[in-house]
Amino acid sequence: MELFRIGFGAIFVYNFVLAKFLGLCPFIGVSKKMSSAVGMGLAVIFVMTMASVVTFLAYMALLWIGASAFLQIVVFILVIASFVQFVEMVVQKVSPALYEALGIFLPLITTNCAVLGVATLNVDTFKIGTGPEEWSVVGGFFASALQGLCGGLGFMLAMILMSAMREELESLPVPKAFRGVPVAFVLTMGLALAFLGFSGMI
Amino acid sequence: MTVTVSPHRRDGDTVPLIMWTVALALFPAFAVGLYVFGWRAGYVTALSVIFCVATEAIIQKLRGLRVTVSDGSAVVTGLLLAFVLPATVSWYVPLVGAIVAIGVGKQAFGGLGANFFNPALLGRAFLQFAFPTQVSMAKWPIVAGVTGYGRLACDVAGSVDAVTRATPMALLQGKPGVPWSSIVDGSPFGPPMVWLLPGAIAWVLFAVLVIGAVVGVYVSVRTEGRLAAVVGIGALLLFGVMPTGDISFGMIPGCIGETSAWALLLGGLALVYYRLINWRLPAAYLVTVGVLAAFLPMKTAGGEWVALQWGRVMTHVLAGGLFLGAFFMITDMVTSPLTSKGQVAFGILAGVMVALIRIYGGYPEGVCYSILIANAARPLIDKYTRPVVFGRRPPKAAAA
Amino acid sequence: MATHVRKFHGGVHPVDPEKARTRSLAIEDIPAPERVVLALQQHIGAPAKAVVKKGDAVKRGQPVAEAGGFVSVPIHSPVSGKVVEVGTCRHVLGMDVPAVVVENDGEYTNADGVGEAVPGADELTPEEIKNRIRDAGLCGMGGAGFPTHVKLSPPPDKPVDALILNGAECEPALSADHRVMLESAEGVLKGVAYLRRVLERDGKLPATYIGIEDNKPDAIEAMKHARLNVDVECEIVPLHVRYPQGAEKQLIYALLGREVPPQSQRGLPMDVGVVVQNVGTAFAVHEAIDLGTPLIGRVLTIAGDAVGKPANLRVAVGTPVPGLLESRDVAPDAARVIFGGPMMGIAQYTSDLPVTKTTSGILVERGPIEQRFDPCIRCGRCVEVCPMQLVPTRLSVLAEARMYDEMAEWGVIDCIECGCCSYTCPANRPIVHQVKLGKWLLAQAQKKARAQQEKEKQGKGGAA
Amino acid sequence: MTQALHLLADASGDVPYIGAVVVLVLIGIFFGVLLYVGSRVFAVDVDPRIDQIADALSGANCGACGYGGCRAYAEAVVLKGAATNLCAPGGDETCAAVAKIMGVEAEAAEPKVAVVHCKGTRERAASRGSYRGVADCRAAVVPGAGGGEKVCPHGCLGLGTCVAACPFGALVMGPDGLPMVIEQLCTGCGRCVEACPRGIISLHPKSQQTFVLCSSHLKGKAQKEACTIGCIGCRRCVKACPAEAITVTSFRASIDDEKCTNCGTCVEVCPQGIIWSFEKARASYKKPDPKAASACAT
Repeated sequence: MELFRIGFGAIFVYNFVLAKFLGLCPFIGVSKKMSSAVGMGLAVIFVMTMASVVTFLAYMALLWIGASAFLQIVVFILVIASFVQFVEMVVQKVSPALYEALGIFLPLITTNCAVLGVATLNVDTFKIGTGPEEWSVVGGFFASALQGLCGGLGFMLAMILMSAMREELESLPVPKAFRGVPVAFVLTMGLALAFLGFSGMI
Repeated sequence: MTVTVSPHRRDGDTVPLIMWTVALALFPAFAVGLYVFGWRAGYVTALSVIFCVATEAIIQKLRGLRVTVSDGSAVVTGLLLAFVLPATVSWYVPLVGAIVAIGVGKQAFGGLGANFFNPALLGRAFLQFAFPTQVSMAKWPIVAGVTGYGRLACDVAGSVDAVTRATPMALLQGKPGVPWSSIVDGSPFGPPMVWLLPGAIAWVLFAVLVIGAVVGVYVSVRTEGRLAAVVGIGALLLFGVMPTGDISFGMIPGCIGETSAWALLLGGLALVYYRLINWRLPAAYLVTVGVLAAFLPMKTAGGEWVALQWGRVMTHVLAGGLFLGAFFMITDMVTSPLTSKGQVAFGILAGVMVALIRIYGGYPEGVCYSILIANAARPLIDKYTRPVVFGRRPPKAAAA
Repeated sequence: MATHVRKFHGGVHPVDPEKARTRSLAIEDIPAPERVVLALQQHIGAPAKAVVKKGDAVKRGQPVAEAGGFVSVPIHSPVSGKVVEVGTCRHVLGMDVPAVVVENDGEYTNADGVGEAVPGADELTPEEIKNRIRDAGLCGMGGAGFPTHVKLSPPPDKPVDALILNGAECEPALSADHRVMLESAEGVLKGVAYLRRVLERDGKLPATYIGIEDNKPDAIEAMKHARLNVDVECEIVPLHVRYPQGAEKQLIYALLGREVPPQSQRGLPMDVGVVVQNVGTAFAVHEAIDLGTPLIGRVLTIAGDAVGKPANLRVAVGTPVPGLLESRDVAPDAARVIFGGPMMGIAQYTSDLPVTKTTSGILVERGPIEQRFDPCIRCGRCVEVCPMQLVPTRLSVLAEARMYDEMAEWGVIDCIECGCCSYTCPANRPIVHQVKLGKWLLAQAQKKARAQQEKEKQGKGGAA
Repeated sequence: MTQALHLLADASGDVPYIGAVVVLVLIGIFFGVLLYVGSRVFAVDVDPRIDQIADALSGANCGACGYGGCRAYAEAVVLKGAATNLCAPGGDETCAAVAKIMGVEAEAAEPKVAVVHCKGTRERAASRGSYRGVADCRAAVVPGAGGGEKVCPHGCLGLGTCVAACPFGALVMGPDGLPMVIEQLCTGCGRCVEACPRGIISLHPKSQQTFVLCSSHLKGKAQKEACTIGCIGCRRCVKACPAEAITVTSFRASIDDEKCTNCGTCVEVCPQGIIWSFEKARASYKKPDPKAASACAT
């Protein structure tokens, strides 16, 4: 049940894009076409899950050696950045088409605040080693991975909804001043307002 | 000679005709609103309509476009926006709502036909965020001279002297049922109209209604018309199925246009007849909410799980804004899917959201958000329910 | 046997006060005018090639042009007289096509064999009947004008087991087919008998259906009555009144439940084993074989709200239309001349065109349609009525945004241009026109691509 | 190792940053190695010149080069050996830059401008009726749309498809119903040429000043009925031209830009007044505004 709450919450209630407004850059940038939105979504799911795992391990290591909280963000950034670099190289080699489609946004996942967001959120929520609502280390590990995975899924859900709308938007007589990114933000506003409906659930 | 390209005939229906018909179909609900909430309901509605029309006209003027407020679409948006506001709001609430609804929700996308979200609901959701105390569901003036609480006592300046009472939906939140005595005097649910008559006559009349509905549908299918079916089914629903009582007729606290399910159904039937809405969409929406309200278990304050209570189902379906949403909001042509299949999926999705939000969510009322979420998924639904071109279908097994 | 009549998807019921006026008007024979203008492109396919020169004498029924290929038919002179010009005339689609102008000497001297029954008509082989039909210049008389003999030549891998006679006449206002069925029912059935013989395969005649919309009970009755006198095994099926019941694909589906693949897959009725012919064509087959008369005249309806005296006329092919309209009491404020029916007909800048083999009607109307249109409100009515189950609103919105390439993705090629979408559109959107534009642009792009390819191929060949 | 780390962390005591430094250095080294190995294992070769050329191009993505956008053209130049002077909006500078990247001499390309070869205004060209359809020239000529209001089957339809097609705003619809080219803005990309269903727009070198402003192939009498200013193919200009630059094919004169010396003889002899010299027209016309369109210099 607890795991269901984490998953449902990360996808809908605390949706990284629509409730926390993290990761808006790739969200606006790559949601013009459904195909690239799905690609980006998959990439984010992968990176967020893996980043959750990797940062969890890094955090455990920090805890273990006793140099804890104040190193947290520095280490997380370092780990995530290196990891994304690595993913980018793999993608470029394995799927040049996906690499082309993602363009600048794959390296930008590095600075996607949603990824760092999920890492810090994991630490904050599961409070391993501190706080009253203590999770076991193993439980925390899986919960972190799940939160990363579902955070990515929520991101992808928002991307898919957005890209379906924006594909139609192409053919609509949007005023010149609103064309492109501005109207995408208006759409994001609508989506975020709609997702307010989920608040209070779980 | 003049050259036009085929077809050289049109059926004569126009966009203004459609919009004004919708506006007219909202009238029964508006009349109930006026009766229950007094003339301030009219004041808020008028403000909302004027602000919406003015916003549209100003934006079109600024953009150097043809001003098309006479097509009635801004009027409908204004009416709907007012209908989801309580009668007590200050004058600037409909103003802000109109600017968001028309300016952001509609004109930013390119005007009529281009918006993704129902403008009135987008405005409503924004107001919920901006003026929670004014539009929140927790406290409404009750006004029901009709039910013995005395007439509405709030003036134009917006000061509310009336006794305030919670709406049914607010009372229902987190509870398995509503303590009706705190809201209405009499019985909240009465039997359908025909059953108010003495036994034998009621049976006969009910039988007549059922037969009428069946005959109406049959005639409509045969003649490819709609009138017979709408009249038949409509009479059955209005007189033989819809409960009487304060809930159904709207003598309860709530927003201006949402209280009377009976009046809304009447307007909705008119829309079905004029083929402005597809009956499947409201049906899918209402049925989904009803079914989920019956079967979704909920945790009471006492910690026990309950499900399946008839009164709860009735309250969910009739007491909130569901009927307004089902017949006038979710069916908005621009923001609903194109095909029947898509509309059913759309209705079910929105229905599920209503139930989830009301039963498990943080808001007492879920109609607004449920429709906005369904609106957001609409392009996706359209994409996957696109009809298959005639002749391109996979070959069927040879008919016997 | 067709056990019941299916409803095809979509369709509309256009308002049609005109048909009530024209259906009861008996066909009038109109003598050929002093000059006939014989366009050499009256059918789909390669234009016919003129075989006469200026000054040549021609007889009635003599070919003035020969077929320009397999998918082509000859053109015959409906009068005897002298060729006064080999020039051009305006085609109904808007371009100029070559034409032969013949001056009528008023004698109507028949060419050899014209006016006499083909000897031994009962013994003719299918191949001989087909040649006869081709030499008589027959093409579909319903609208498009596809050469009849081509339709009757299915390739061996596409066996045809059904022949459908199209008497639906679903276009509003027109009654030409209706009158032909009423007045010449036996001739139509005799033509059907020949068509059946052409399609005989392994000793089996095709199952034959005559589909007639059930708002023409008198025509159904007349055909049933004629069947008592003519020995043709066929079923006369009343069809739902619903436009476009007469569209080939929809008609086949209504009668047989078979779905012809759409245009994008180059689907033809013969792909599902069906040949569809118009009743007028069947009558012309009868005339060509039993009377020896090639296709030199046809029945058409003159109607429209600006026509004081509507009529069904039998006129010579090549008759200039202005002459026909003279005696029809046309209102001076007429604003439009439409060749064909109100739903799919083609409006012209002038009425100065000759009647062709495919002219089923001429409408003269008053006020033009409002040109201004509103944005699409996504009401979905066009999706509901589209008999091809396309999404016309999408096509229209894409066209308005000048995103013509995307229109191909949404099946613009499959559109049959029946006009139901525009008819029902509350925003008055010119969907059919936008579709026509989309198709045309696509065709242009393909042509260009093909030329490019050929150029590259040549370039490579030259290098090698 | 871990023991050592623990000791370090403990030993640093009051100065915990030493441990932090060490930890970060170690993580850094680990990922540094990982990335180095990764870059070797997953190396992908991309010709750097593609990026250089794409940067050098105008970035208008106008397609004038015949490729699907600037990047596609850059790839074509590097990978398929496409010509280096195809970027019309970029002009000489860009072409030179591209050529330099590719290491070849810049091929000179004289800038071109679009010229509308029709002067059939509403007053001059006879009309057959009125058109009520989609406002696009191509829509007016699709089969079934009647083929344009004008009697002349080659005249400008005046519905502005070329104006909409121009990515540079160099075409405007004039008050006479004919499009005008604003020479200063025209880059010679040829989009309008492609868009015009009547084929009456063509590109000419900027220096060319003399044009036959009619595209009609109608014969003498028919032409005179259709338009008061149409070319009737009388061949007077052919005879008069000292440079033998004019030819008449199917009743329409055309000027060979390469041979033409812009001497203006043909302009004087044309009985229909359909050969125009832009230079002379410009000289006799006092421009109130330097941006005035050249084609409207009447």
